[in-house]
Amino acid sequence: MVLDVLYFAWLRERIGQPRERIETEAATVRDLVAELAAMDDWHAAAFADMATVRCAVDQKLVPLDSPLAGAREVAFFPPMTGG
Amino acid sequence: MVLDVLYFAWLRERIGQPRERIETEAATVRDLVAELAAMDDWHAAAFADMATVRCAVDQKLVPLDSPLAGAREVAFFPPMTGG
Amino acid sequence: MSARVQTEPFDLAAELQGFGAGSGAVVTFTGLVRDDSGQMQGLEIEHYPGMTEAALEEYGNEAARRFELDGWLIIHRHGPLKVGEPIMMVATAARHRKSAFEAAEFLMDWLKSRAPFWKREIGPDCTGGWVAAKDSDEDALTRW
Amino acid sequence: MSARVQTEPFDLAAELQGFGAGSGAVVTFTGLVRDDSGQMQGLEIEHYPGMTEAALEEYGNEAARRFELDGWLIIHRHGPLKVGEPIMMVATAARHRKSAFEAAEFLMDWLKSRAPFWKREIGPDCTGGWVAAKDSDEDALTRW
Repeated sequence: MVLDVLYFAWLRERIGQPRERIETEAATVRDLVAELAAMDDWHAAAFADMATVRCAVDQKLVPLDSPLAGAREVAFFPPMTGG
Repeated sequence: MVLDVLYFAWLRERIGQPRERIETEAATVRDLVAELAAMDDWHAAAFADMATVRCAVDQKLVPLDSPLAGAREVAFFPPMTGG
Repeated sequence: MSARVQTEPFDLAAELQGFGAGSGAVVTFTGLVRDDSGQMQGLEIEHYPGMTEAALEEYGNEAARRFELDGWLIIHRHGPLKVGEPIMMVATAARHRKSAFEAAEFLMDWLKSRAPFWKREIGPDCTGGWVAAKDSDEDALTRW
Repeated sequence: MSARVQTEPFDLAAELQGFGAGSGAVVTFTGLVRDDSGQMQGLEIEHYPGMTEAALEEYGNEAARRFELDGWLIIHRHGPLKVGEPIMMVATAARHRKSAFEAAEFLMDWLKSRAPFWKREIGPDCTGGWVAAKDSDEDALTRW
């Protein structure tokens, strides 16, 4: 499956780009994170502390153990600070 | 002692005037109410149900058993409905 | 940090010019004349001149102290008001949203049953009755 | 009943024109850029285009349903903002004050930790760090 993976705030800064297209067979968000973290030091740094990473699949907030089947867009970002 | 007695809302309407000057030796608000209620039918009607009457002495909300010593202005009115 | 009682309408925007400068959170409440029955022309609001201003000032200062406000404003109208017109407003400014919200609710709860205002409904034939105080408004005070 | 995400400032007064018509109670919250350190130039706010608008719309509709609102409005800015500028606002209109207050607080609690915005502080040398999420903001959600 082909996924658009988006990064925001300091995840974007650590990875050095706001988005990338990934070919993956990851079953869950957590599997995808493992693949991404293994790509290079920048990705590894971004995903080093998963307690501070939040995720949205197709623009809905989801837990890290959520399945990826049918997903087209996955976003990673720190806890939100709106308002 | 001479008191300015003020009436608001339906107490004013029942008594037929917004204020009057009263010569009294009443020791408490409740004593004053007894004197006023005895004056005529209009005053009696205004003070018929004291559960719905509130009082301020010198522009401070007070309970009916408050003393009147030193008071100059006493106001009677229904429960407030501001806001 | 001011309280006003007036017959004229007020302009929320103009009142808020510069209000809350330096603060992080501004909360406003505006009360409007509502016609539930479809039969009401408006309200007539009576108040106790002298006591009203002092009471609003006192509640405003009490809110400022309790909730560490950077600013507060209370405006309450009296006289005849048409359906849809604003009756009153409060505004509170504080560092954080929780204080600003709490202070505005505190002020509203006090105004509802401790500020010397009385509302009379004006019906289609220009008559109408005094609005009765609500037990729920009295109860709301117990939380502060 | 609308949510907007924009870089431009907003005018509270203009936004509230006609808002809450027929309602009895209107509550507004405005969040402003606050400089606690005396060293901050402003904030840079990043968001997630597409998801942001959908999330604000969803929270607004949820608030309308829960609190029986007559109207709601959410405006949130992104991009660079100077100290003292408004960041965002919510407005709620309901028959009674309790619903209007609760709905505004509900929306703020959700916006603070569930809407995809991220704040970065701009310091005197134009550098600065991302604002950390507060546990108290996360905790505030548990009451709803």
